[in-house]
Amino acid sequence: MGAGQGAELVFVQVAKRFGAQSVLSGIDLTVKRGEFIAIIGRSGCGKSTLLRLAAGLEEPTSGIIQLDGEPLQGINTKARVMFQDARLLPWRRVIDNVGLGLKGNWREQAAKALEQVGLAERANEWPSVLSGGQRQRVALARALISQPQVLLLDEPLGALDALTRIDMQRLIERLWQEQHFTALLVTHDVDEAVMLADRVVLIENGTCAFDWPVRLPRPRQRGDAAFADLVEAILRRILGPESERGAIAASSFGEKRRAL
Amino acid sequence: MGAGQGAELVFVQVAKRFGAQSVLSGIDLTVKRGEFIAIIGRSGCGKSTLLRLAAGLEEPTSGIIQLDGEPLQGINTKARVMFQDARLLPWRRVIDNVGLGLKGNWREQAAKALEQVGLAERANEWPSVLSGGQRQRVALARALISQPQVLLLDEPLGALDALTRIDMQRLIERLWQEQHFTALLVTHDVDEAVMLADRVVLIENGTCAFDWPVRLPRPRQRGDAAFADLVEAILRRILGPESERGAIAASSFGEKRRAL
Amino acid sequence: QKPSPTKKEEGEVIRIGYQKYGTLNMLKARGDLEQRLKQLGYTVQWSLFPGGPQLLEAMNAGSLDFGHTGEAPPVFAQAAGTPLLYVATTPPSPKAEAILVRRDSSIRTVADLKGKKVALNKGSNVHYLLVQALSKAGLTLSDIRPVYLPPADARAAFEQGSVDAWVIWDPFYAAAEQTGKVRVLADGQGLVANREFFFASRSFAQKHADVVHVILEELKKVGQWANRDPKGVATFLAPELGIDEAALEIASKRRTYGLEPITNEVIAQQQTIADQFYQLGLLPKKIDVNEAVWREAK
Amino acid sequence: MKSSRWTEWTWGKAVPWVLPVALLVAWQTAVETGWLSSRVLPAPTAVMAAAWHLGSSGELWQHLSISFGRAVAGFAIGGSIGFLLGLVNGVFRPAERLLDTSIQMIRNIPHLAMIPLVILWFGIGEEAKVFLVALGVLFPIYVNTWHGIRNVDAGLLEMGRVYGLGPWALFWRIWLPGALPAILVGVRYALGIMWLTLIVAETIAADRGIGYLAMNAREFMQTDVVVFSILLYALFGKLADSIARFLESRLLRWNVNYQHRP
Amino acid sequence: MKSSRWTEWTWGKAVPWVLPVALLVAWQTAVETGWLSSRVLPAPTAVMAAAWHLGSSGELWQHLSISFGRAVAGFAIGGSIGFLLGLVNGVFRPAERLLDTSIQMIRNIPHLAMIPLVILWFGIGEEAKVFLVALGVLFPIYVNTWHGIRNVDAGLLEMGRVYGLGPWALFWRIWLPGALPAILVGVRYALGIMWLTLIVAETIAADRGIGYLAMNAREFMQTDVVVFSILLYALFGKLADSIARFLESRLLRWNVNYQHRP
Ligand SMILES: Nc1ncnc2c1ncn2[C@@H]1O[C@H](COP(=O)(O)OP(=O)(O)OP(=O)(O)O)[C@@H](O)[C@H]1O
Ligand SMILES: Nc1ncnc2c1ncn2[C@@H]1O[C@H](COP(=O)(O)OP(=O)(O)OP(=O)(O)O)[C@@H](O)[C@H]1O
Ligand SMILES: [Mg+2]
Ligand SMILES: [Mg+2]
Repeated sequence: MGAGQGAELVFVQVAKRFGAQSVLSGIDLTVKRGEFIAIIGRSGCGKSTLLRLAAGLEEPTSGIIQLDGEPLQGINTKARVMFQDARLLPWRRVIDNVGLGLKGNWREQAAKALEQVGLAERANEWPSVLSGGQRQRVALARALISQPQVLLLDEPLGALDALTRIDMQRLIERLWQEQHFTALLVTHDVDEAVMLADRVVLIENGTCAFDWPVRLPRPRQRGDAAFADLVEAILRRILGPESERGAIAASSFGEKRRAL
Repeated sequence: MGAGQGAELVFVQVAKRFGAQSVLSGIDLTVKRGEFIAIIGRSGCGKSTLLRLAAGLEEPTSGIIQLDGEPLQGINTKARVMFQDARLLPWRRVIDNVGLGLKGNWREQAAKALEQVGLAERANEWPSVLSGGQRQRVALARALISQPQVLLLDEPLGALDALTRIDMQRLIERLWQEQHFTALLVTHDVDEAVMLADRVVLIENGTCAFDWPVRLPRPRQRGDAAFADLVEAILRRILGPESERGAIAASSFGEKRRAL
Repeated sequence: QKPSPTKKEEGEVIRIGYQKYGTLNMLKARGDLEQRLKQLGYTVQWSLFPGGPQLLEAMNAGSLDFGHTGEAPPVFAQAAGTPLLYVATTPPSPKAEAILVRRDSSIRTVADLKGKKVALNKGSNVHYLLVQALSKAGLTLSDIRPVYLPPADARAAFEQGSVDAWVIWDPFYAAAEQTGKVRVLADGQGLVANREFFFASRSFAQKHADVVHVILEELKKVGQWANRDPKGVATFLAPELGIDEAALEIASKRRTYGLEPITNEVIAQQQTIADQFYQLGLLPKKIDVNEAVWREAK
Repeated sequence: MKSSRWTEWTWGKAVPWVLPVALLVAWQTAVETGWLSSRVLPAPTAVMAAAWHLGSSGELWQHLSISFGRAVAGFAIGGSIGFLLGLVNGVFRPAERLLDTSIQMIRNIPHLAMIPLVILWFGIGEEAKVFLVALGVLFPIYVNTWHGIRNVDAGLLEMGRVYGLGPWALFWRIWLPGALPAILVGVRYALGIMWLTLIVAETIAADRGIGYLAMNAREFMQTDVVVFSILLYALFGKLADSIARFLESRLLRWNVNYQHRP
Repeated sequence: MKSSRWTEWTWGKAVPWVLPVALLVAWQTAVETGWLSSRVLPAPTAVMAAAWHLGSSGELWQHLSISFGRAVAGFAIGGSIGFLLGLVNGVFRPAERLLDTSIQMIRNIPHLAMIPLVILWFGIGEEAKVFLVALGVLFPIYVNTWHGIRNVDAGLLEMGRVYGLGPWALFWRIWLPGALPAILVGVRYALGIMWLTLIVAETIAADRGIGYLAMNAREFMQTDVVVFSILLYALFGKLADSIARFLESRLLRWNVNYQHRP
């Protein structure tokens, strides 16, 4: 598993049905080596399903997923997933959960990863006593430590407060810059998407409905006008400008920013 | 269980320790009948623990919790909790999960609640096939339908996209206005806290460190200057104005808003 | 003999335990006893037992009034305090049990058994037979290697070659002979009596002596029939036991049916068995057979 | 599509029988070639003949029906007691403290050794036999119910209590369905034990029943009937298994682990 | 504080014995008052005397040690096979298809009926006895392992596979610990069965062993020894239970459902 080497991931007309229900219908998406893509979309639109397809945990009903040019078959061994639920092994201590699947002097690395997510002193506890946000951070530490070529993050910071969230975003960005892995991030926080991603992809009606490149230099500043404009544009699109909701959204997020 | 009648909840010097670890140390908090309180604080600061104490699921190590003037003993029968994890019964269909514990023609009510959270057509599926956000909405429907006197919501909208989240906030506010229950809402979204609550309480170092009354008229508008000012004040306080993070926060959330 | 209904409680049940191979089985099949006891106001409840020890176990628990076994089980039952009374016996049938070896075996005499594995049912009639046969050949049990197995298991072990010899009684003895693959080393002649005994529980014999007499009378009749018609016995038993009719005929011919009282000679024979078992350490204490013999109050 | 479904169906139905049938064929061959003495182990054909004989004379059905009655009665009694004990001990720690040791001790007493006592208590009638079956069935149901109850997700129970479910509703909606997979394992095991115990129970003064059939044949060395009764037991095992599987597929439809079952 | 801890400790240790001791007292009283004939059920004191006699002559220890050897050997063999089968059938559906029916069929054959066949296969030596114990132990371990494996959280398995765990690591880190609570239930059950089967196994040409002791005493109606052997079995049951509890408390520390155990 070469650190510092992302893999390329290409979705070609990928569709996924569960029984009679069509979730994804014709996803075309190319994720370049080392690219950071954020995926947004409404609850139940198929974001997690897309990540599971990329991880090889589901097979597409039709279409092909290519990993570095080869069709993906079975588990994607180059990828690590941070699932929407933490999925910690209840029978292993926090630190052992973080070091899962690592070799060598993993204990040191795991301790360092735990420190980075602010849980150094909880290393020897059972996962069952952790709070929701703490569990999520353990899962994050586990995903980040594994130095994958493809990192699939499914709402990794959903249960964190604003402060911790900013810290974690920084951590993810730093590691990504160091290791150049390919990243797919599912998030509901448009700010977060724009903060981290090279491209923000909106999933709607089972396809990639929209695709915003983020051409802002890093480190990005939330105070930046271009940043705020992009966030506003995306919010306008997803909240729908015509609706009453759209109006609220625009006033609440967009216009203030433009007014800056 | 009288609908339209909230209960009063008073925490008097409530402390909670888990073994050697002190989580809450001297919480003093009075929640008036029908009051809507939002609780914010860092991950692991004890928000869920506070809710569990209010629900009677944990006993305080010291101090007293009074419910309508009586000390709370055992389960708080006047309260319903929406847990941080959805806790759906895997062996019951979605609609049966929503109707859990209801009597009379609950099926109709449950169907209506499901429609309100946008999951009408998933009524007869097993919870295991739902997406993360869908599960959360089912749990929300279950909590809202039960017409409690005290409603305890533990990050109820954490896994929802911006659009759905706004819808759900409206739903909660409407039901609260109709039924006048007492509400404690744990959230990481300061916007959400200010949108819904009569008071925003910050938990820090095991105590109620700060308490912002929200005196804005309802329905509240995110575009409102007073709204934005309050959000900014809260964010400044939790992100810490001195730190670099504070600066980011201020620029990203606060100043733009003030500039409006 | 006229019934005197006033004496009896209406519909009282006489509980008789029987085994498949024995006189009571035939008595049950003929149905005469029920007829007679019905006139006396009794009904009969038959219970089938796989062996003597189990039958006496039930009698010990007070679940049986009347039953029959071979000569060894009552010795142990008496030592355990079972309230049984010997009420009658059959004539001896020493030829109905034997020590068998495989046809091609190098063992020719009982003395050759020295150091060999011999399968037998512990504490049964054949245990006594083996002791007697060995002592006649100048050996004791410690000179051979006894392997204690119930008949079915013993046969499997015998045929498989796990044991060298097998001490067994009829009808298994006859069935084994029928296969043509065994040789008889010695049978019970001159060594043992091998009788069948009939018992009543102490309380039953005291309360219902008349019924005991009726049963004995009927048993006598059956015994007479069996002696006259061994082929008939074989025909009757073959489907019951699932054993070849020819083998059963052999078995039937070499035993004597009938009914004899418990004489002092019989008591002495039983006492010898008890003393032998006591010496072998099988019996935990000395017993006096005489105490367990039915003597009607005059 | 249709033909592949059919293949799949036959596959599902046929595969489990591959091994038993192969065994049967090997056995018949071994006997026919004389490698195995037919007196020691009769050929399958001979066993079939014995079965035919027992069946056509009506004897077999008598044995079966009487054993069936005992089995069902014992299962009903022992199963309910075991279930209740498992429930009570799973839910209430003090009850477990008080009872579990005793139950584990009784469980360990072989029926064979217990028969003298059973006869003392129940005589030699049907009660004794049903008692033994009940005793045999009790423990697997008990142990598995206890285990199932003990492992019900505590989070769901909390939720149930908070949502105002009374003890009764809590039991029906959460404890029971949560423990059901484990309980069904107990049932599966107990359905086997039910028949097994009969062979001991029916040595107590029985003259009918399939345990009697087996032991009597053993006693009188009717090898064909012995083997037939062994096959009968095996078939009952299969039957019990099918019942358990049916129950699982009906009651555990929600559980992904039990889906895609034949 | 200290005294309350001590009270708690005694409570934890003593309560399980309340019922057995009460029974013992009732029994002694019943015999002494003549309500129960001592012929039918000897008084505890008489049983003690028999125990003393067996123990002081050294006979008892011979029986115990020889049975213990058989039990351990049988448990080791049957336990491992059962575990492996449960594992394989739990993990691979095709294996389950092929094997499960056959196993369920064999499971249902009573040992008692099987003895003649066992003698044919293994003779009358130790192999036959160990085989029977192994066979008895195999099934509870099999069924529970299978159940445990089948119910391992699929989400955790997915996670493990995504994190690059090989089959071996997947087994040690996820399958096994996930199935462990159920497997331990199987062990608990099997530890009992282990002793139970010996009573049947030791009817095969045994002249030592506690199964032999029990059956021999029953045959010769030595009620005191019969009752003593029943008590012995009960104590073994308690022992097996304690072992199982010890294993649970060591291996399942992470599981809230097994915490706060005495
Ligand atoms: N049962 C328990 N045993 C030991 N420690 C516990 C237990 N429950 C919670 N804690 C600890 O108490 C602290 C507060 O937990 P709590 O769940 O209340 O946090 P929280 O504020 O809800 O955090 P989050 O926002 O991450 O959900 C955490 O450090 C947690 O590890
Ligand atoms: N195994 C399954 N069987 C049937 N339907 C499924 C299955 N998994 C997911 N679905 C359905 O597919 C749709 C997409 O699910 P997915 O989990 O991808 O949503 P999502 O975009 O991640 O939503 P959220 O933001 O709420 O997590 C949902 O409607 C869900 O109910
Ligand atoms: Mg999702
Ligand atoms: Mg929390």
